[in-house]
Amino acid sequence: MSVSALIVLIYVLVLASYLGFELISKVPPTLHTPLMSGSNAISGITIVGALIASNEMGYGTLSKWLGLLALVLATINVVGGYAVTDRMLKMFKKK
Amino acid sequence: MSVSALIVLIYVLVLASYLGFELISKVPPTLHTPLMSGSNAISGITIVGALIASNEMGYGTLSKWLGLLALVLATINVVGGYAVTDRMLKMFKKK
Amino acid sequence: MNIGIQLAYLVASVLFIMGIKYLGKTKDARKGNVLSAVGMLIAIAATLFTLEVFSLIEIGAAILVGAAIGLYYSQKVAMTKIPEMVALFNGFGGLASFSVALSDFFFKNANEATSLDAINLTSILLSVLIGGVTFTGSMVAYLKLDGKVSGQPITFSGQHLLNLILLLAFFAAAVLVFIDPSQEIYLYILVGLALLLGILTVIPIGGADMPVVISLLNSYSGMAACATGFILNNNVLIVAGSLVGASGIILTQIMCKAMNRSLMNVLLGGFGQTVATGGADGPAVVVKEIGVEESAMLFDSASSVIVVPGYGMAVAQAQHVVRELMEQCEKRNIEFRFAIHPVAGRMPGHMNVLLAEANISYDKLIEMDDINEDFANTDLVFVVGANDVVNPAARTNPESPIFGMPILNADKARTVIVSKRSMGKGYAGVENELFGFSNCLMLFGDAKQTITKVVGELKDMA
Amino acid sequence: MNIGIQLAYLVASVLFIMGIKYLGKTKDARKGNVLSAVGMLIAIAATLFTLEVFSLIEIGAAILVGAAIGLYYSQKVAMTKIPEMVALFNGFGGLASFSVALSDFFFKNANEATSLDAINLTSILLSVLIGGVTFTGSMVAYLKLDGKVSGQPITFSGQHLLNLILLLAFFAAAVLVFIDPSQEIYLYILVGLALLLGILTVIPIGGADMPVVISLLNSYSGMAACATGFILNNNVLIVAGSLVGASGIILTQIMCKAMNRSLMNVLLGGFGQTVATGGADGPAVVVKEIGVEESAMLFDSASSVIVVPGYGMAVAQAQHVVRELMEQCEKRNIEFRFAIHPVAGRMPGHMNVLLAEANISYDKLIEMDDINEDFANTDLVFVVGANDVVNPAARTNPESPIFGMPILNADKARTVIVSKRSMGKGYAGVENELFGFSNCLMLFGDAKQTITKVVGELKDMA
Amino acid sequence: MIIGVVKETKEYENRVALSPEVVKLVRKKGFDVVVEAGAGEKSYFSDQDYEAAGATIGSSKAALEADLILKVNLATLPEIAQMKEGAAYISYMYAYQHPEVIAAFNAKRISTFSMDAVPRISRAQKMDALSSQANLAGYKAVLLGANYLGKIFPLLMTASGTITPARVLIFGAGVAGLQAIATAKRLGAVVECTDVRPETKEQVESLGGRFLTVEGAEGVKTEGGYAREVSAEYLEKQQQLIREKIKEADLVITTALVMGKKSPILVTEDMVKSMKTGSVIVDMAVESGGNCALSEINATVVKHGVTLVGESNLPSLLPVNASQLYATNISTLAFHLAGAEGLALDIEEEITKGVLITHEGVVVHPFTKQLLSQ
Amino acid sequence: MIIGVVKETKEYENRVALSPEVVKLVRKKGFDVVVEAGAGEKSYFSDQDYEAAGATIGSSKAALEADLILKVNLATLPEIAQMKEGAAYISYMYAYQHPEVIAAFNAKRISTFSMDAVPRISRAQKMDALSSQANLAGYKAVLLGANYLGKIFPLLMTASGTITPARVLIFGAGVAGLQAIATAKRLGAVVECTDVRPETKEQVESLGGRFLTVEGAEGVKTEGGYAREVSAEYLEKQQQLIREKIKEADLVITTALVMGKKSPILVTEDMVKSMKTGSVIVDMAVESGGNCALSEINATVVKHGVTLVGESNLPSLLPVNASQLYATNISTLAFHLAGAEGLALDIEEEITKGVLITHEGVVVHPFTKQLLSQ
Ligand SMILES: NC(=O)c1ccc[n+]([C@@H]2O[C@H](COP(=O)([O-])OP(=O)(O)OC[C@H]3O[C@@H](n4cnc5c(N)ncnc54)[C@H](OP(=O)(O)O)[C@@H]3O)[C@@H](O)[C@H]2O)c1
Ligand SMILES: NC(=O)c1ccc[n+]([C@@H]2O[C@H](COP(=O)([O-])OP(=O)(O)OC[C@H]3O[C@@H](n4cnc5c(N)ncnc54)[C@H](OP(=O)(O)O)[C@@H]3O)[C@@H](O)[C@H]2O)c1
Ligand SMILES: NC(=O)c1ccc[n+]([C@@H]2O[C@H](COP(=O)([O-])OP(=O)(O)OC[C@H]3O[C@@H](n4cnc5c(N)ncnc54)[C@H](O)[C@@H]3O)[C@@H](O)[C@H]2O)c1
Ligand SMILES: NC(=O)c1ccc[n+]([C@@H]2O[C@H](COP(=O)([O-])OP(=O)(O)OC[C@H]3O[C@@H](n4cnc5c(N)ncnc54)[C@H](O)[C@@H]3O)[C@@H](O)[C@H]2O)c1
Repeated sequence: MSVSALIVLIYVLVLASYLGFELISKVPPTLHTPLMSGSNAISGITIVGALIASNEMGYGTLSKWLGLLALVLATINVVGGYAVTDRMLKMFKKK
Repeated sequence: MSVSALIVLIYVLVLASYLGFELISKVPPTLHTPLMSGSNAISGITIVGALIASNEMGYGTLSKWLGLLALVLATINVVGGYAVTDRMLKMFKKK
Repeated sequence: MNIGIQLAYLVASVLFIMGIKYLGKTKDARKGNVLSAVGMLIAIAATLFTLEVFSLIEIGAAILVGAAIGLYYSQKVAMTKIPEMVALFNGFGGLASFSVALSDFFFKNANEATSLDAINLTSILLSVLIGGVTFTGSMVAYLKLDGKVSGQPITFSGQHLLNLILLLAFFAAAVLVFIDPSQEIYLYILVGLALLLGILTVIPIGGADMPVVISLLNSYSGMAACATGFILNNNVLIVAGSLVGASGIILTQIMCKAMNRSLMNVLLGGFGQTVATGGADGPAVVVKEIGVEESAMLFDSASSVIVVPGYGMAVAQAQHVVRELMEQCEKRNIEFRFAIHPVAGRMPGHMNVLLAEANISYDKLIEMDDINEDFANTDLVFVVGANDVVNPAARTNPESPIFGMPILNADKARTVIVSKRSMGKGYAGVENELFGFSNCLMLFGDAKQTITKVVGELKDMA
Repeated sequence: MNIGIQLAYLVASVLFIMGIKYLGKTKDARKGNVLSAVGMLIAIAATLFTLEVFSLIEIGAAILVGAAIGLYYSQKVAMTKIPEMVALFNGFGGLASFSVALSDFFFKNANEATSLDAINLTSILLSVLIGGVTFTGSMVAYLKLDGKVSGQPITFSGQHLLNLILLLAFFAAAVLVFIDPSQEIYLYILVGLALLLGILTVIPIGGADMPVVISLLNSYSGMAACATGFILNNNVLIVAGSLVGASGIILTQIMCKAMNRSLMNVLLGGFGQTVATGGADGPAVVVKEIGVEESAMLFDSASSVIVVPGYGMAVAQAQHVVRELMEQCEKRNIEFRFAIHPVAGRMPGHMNVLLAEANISYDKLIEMDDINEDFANTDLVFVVGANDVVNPAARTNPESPIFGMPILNADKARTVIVSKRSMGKGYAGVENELFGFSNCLMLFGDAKQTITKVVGELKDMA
Repeated sequence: MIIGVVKETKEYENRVALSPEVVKLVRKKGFDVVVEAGAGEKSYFSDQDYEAAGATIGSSKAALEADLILKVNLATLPEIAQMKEGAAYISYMYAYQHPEVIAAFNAKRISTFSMDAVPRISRAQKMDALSSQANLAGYKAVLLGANYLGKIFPLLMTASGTITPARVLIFGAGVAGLQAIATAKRLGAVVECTDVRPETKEQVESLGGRFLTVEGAEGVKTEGGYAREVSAEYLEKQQQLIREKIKEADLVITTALVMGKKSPILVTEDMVKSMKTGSVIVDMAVESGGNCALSEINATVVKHGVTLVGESNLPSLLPVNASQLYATNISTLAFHLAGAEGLALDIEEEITKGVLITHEGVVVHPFTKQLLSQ
Repeated sequence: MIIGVVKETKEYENRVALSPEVVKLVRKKGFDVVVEAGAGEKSYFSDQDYEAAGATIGSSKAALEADLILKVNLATLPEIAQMKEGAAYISYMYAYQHPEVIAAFNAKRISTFSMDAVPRISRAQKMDALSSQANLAGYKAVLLGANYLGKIFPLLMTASGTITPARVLIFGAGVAGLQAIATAKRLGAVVECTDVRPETKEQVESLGGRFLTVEGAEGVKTEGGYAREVSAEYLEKQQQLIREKIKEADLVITTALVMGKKSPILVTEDMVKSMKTGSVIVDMAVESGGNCALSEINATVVKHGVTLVGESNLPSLLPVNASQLYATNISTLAFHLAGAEGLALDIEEEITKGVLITHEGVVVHPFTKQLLSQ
């Protein structure tokens, strides 16, 4: 990767991090758990990496198997994470 | 410019814009004018562009002159902008 | 890479940002979760689009298996077990990043064509370190929370030193990998060190502090995803990962603050023991505390509120701020009444005097006999510095000195919040079992001060 | 490009972000301005670093000239002329972006080596359009504000249609440029159209609405800088430009809201006429309005406050919320007293009855004769629904029916805020010139409602 | 100039024209003051207090021989007989009701000024004894009423049962009525009020009272802040409304005065009969005929089970405060009319014109002249 | 079972043992009720009201021949003479002070229960007449005091000058004292209070009063919520403090009762002398000897310029509410002791044990027995 391309990625990293800080500057305690769970689901974005990794050539190679393992785990994280967050948030609805 | 590079720049644009929105979501009216003036000074960042433009080769070319004009204007914007904002903000200090 | 896919990633990134934003607001939280899920779907779909078709079977199978497991557990788990679940999922996420990093390492190492440059290697090693720590750390947290392992902190002297040494060892090995990436043995050492570090950093922490740890590990898993993004030169991973990383850190900080701890204190593993709450003496009633913000939210979402004032309201001189609370609730069309117990306070009519002073109109004050049946249909009862007059022992415990005294049926309401300073007793000097009831939440602190804060929160919510 | 410079740009970008963030908070605003100035310095220094030495002379000269002009005017200008100054500077910023874009166009057109691709061209044209509109728009705004041109809106039928046609013409010409960039004539047409559009969109707007227009144009100049960033493939321009673009839009929206307008209404050029404020009948007193937030800030920054209650406080039943205001101020160690005029209200002792009801202790109530000398040393007087009792006509105007009545010297204080619903008169039915005094600000609205909001703001500030 | 203050001789009068505090002020302005021995006794001001303030204690004669005599109530003929020719005199006078006294004043060419004639303009507020005394009377009326009532005012929810709040109905939201509302409200009662002037609605509500609006009827004419005349139709509709409300009332306070006329009857015998046994009516207008048909002046009687309180001089029951305020009022007027050197009248000036009744042997006050000539 | 209610014969007594409202309730429980004609008159309850509620109106004799006689004050010997052998009887008794009456009850084997002996435990609060009446007395004491005072309570800043708030000093923060604080505070006075029990500080402050703390002295022993004995040293220091405070007071209300003993003298003659002329003392303990050395029972006297109010029966001045609450108290006790079929005593039960004075011809109440035997 060229340094210049890396710099741009770092821009993205910095901006996104700053944005993350700003967005969660004052959450009420009731939302701590759902927020944690919801952002945990987002961190399952690594599923995209897992997809790419598991698609790499070479049947039966370690890379491939690791990729598939990652894929299963990441999917659990994503699907489970969103579902459980939603269950939690349903409880907050007005009666 | 490659499309891929453009996309990354757009990422930067989107993230920075979103951040801008978030940061100024609730300013008190007293700060409207200084904020306007202060961010106006920031928009003088085009001075960087002016520097680059005025440095382009070819003495006496239209490009060069335009660049220098831009440089003068941008400098007024930057220097004047910061200075006037600071004057204004001094007034807000506690007596 | 295809421009369409890139744009899809951009859309997904924005959806994640909006998702996180909304998740921090009570009324939009659910929408936020849906938005970020849609973003995830878009990212996955776009990625699948770029893939060669031939491997779709395994991928499909892996996704199906993962989805089934995730869905099953998320639906089956009891609501009380959610922290455990989050810990588990989080660990999986970390392990996934960790695996992707390794996969890439092996792939690139095997493929002479794609070289492992310094940036690549750094990213991979960061991903391994953070992913590994997240994985084993989360697992330990899960086991502790679930009670499979004792929630007690496990400490030994030199713990911090050992962690430091392990971290240094990791960096040393990393240098070796840099020098010669084909010596895979160093990588295995790195892997082992990372996993070990995760375990060691979490075992000294007590069960009560686990939520904070999970939040921190959650932030780590975001960072791991971010590192993976650098490995794969993938923006959506970077955006989503750093978003989660940053918001997770802030969230951890907020949670620490709520527990009166500093983040430094947390990061250095200085988590304390479980804080015991309970009565001053005698058999402690186990109570649930509630904070000012949560109280405000309960008011906000109630449709009927009954306030039970008692002597503590008089002591705190909280009558004026209770009126403000009333105004806030009435602005929301919440039915708001006062249940006046005939002997509340220390003088006949004590509550009447105070509430009249606060200009609360007489028709809002309901006598005990007239309101006692309404409690069962009430969303929220707010007991302000009252104690004996809502003590169920008067109904049930013939030994109690207040047995036989008619009481307000506050305990019959859906939720009860009790504002008092401590677990201190009332005039009759007896324990109040109401405070330990499952529908009862304690809002500790001087009534005037805490209610002022609740009102402030309600105003902000409007 | 050098990595060091890139990192410098990154640092500058972060400083801009922090600068904007702090500019939105009363107590940090000045720090914010300094931070962003430092960022700017870093960005300029880093850029200069990359330049060939030979052109340093002209560049240095240009910078010196610009800096001198900027510094001179910023220091010389009267504080009341700041909006004009901002408009002027903003126009220069737009013109700079515009010039850079043209410069790049001519340079690349002349240099066969560097080609003008579609991305480049789009960016240039956007920069020309936005920069041009910003420039001429700002100039018109400047002239209107400065009174060099009538502040009256200049309107004619078909105005919007004309603007639309011009915009379409711009796009048409842009397509032609795309087809053959070497036909510079189209570019000149574009330039002309852009400059014209700027003039036409601002002339129909009244002088009173100029601040909103400037804020919008400020946002535009940010966008122009952003477009320039795309031309030069420069991140710091993109970050700073889009930051200003976005925050400017939001700011505009906030300002519109404060004026009870929609942004749409603004963008479509539907700015209305100047809103006339003044008395209901008779010779109108020209008054300055103040908002709830600003009022809260004045309380926050005062060190002594005197409240002058009057009949309006009784009508609004605002005594309880005035007590809350007192509590907020006392929390800040602000001296807080009440000046009781002997005939305030409609019954002897009317104010005493109300303030006692609100549980305000007797020693905070000061008689007129005892407090009248203290007004001159008081930062802030808050007149709550009083009118006749603070009317200076009683001292000065022998014709007035209240002439000879002793009054509270509220007008002698540094700042006076008056809470009343309208310019309505008091019991004696006479105009109150105090409201037009330069140290007097009107907080219109029902006293209870507005003060409740002021208290809310103060709580948020804490 | 010497100011004389005598002991009030009128029955039920506890006030005195100057308080020691105000004597101090008067002395500072250069006047001399002679106070009759024991003049302040009933207001709990001792002769020593006056002496300490700079007054001379003297006989009634000494005081009456002063240049300016200050009193609360109108002087009697024997008192006037002792006054100097051409002296000045201030007190409540209600001159149109007392032609013989006015004649005596004129005979001695005494310039008289009436406290009840102070115009209700802003700069005269400090001299407005009607307001200052009405204010105290409003407070006292509630306390008297509450004391005669067999119930307490506030709502109380106790172990022995709930006591419902007392209902107080007030007629007239003038100065006295408003203070009565405030006081009754403070004590915890539910307060209702009725008045012919629609602008009083807001004022009543500003004190936490409920205003009873007489719907669909013409209002009244007012003059200088006083209610003057009320249409028959209005009175009819008002009675209708009151007939409903009075049945529930525990305490009724009537304050409706129409200056220079007999007070309107607002509470008829029928209404009294319809009231609950044990309820109380305080008729503040009893001196000018009463707002209640059955009330008796200076007596508390029970009729049809209702206690009727007819105190003619309520401020006098709060003599300390009443004298303090009255002293401020009368001294402020005195300073307006006279300097230490003697009277300094500007006959055309609004306040002077308003209060001056007799001057140089003739009645100069237009309203008084008009009434006396009828 | 028939319940009898007679007209109270004691002087200054306006109350009646049952109100019509409560008669209804009693009837619902299956009791018959005979009420002496005119019994409720002074509380504004007419015989028709009682009849409407289900009572029979009868002679005094008819009422006294009932199975259970309810009264406010202790029966007289002639009344007891008319009662049935073995009947039951409830009222305030203060039995230890009246050995001859107790003897008469015993002679007729009447079971007697005393309202003043209800134990102060939570479940007996509905029967606690001492509290319910003391509460009303506290309110009334303030109103009486305010009425005798020549000043108003609240601070008023008016055009005619500023009236400073009245200062009220209250001795004893029991039920009556607390209600007095609340009432005086409501009316706008500055209220101070002193009590020997330190826990009352918080209670006084919860009502907006200022507590005067006696520093550096032992407190008192209390028993069952009543103050029992106070150390001499404490009383000394207390007097010191009070001597300072009482000089500024406009109204003093004393409520310090020590049950079964003569009330402590809290306000000495010297203190009265030091007070301002025109100030007022309401001595609520006057019946048991008084907290003020100079107060006289059932009389209002002026001594040393201070008005001393010695009403022995304050609740009786609010007969409507007082009877309402007392009726609830006594009927609740009656229901506790008896069913429609007759008495159903559980002698070991705490409340019954507490109130039962005589039973089957002997005094069974320990405290009373002890005092009578002295
Ligand atoms: N009404 C009467 O006439 C009368 C007369 C005498 C006795 N009593 C008795 O008094 C009792 C009245 O019951 P109740 O429920 O009103 O009062 P309570 O049982 O005495 O309880 C009052 C509670 O208020 C809390 N508190 C005190 N100060 C506070 C503050 N600043 N902020 C928040 N909470 C505060 C205390 O708990 P913390 O210390 O934990 O804050 C206490 O538990 C009954 O037992 C009744 O029999 C009544
Ligand atoms: N104290 C007495 O004994 C007595 C008796 C009779 C007459 N007066 C006379 O009354 C006057 C008293 O002076 P003052 O300054 O107290 O009152 P004022 O001069 O009558 O002015 C009251 C002001 O309050 C405003 N207001 C009314 N409702 C309001 C609300 N809900 N929120 C905010 N403002 C409200 C009104 O302006 P907007 O309509 O614009 O809101 C009005 O200008 C004097 O002229 C005095 O002579 C006094
Ligand atoms: N400008 C000043 O400085 C000043 C000073 C004092 C009083 N005032 C005003 O003067 C007015 C009169 O005050 P006052 O206390 O002397 O009043 P008042 O004693 O003359 O009358 C008392 C009230 O009774 C009302 N009333 C008359 N007939 C009635 C009827 N039939 N039914 C019901 N109500 C009836 C009157 O409207 C008045 O409000 C008030 O508005 C007061 O605010 C003004
Ligand atoms: N548990 C219950 O349900 C219940 C019911 C009613 C009353 N009480 C309590 O019983 C207590 C007594 O109430 P009470 O009204 O019958 O009191 P009381 O009439 O017996 O005495 C009045 C007050 O005077 C005080 N006092 C005595 N000697 C004094 C002295 N020398 N100086 C100053 N103060 C002195 C006492 O401490 C008491 O507070 C109170 O605490 C009350 O709250 C409890």
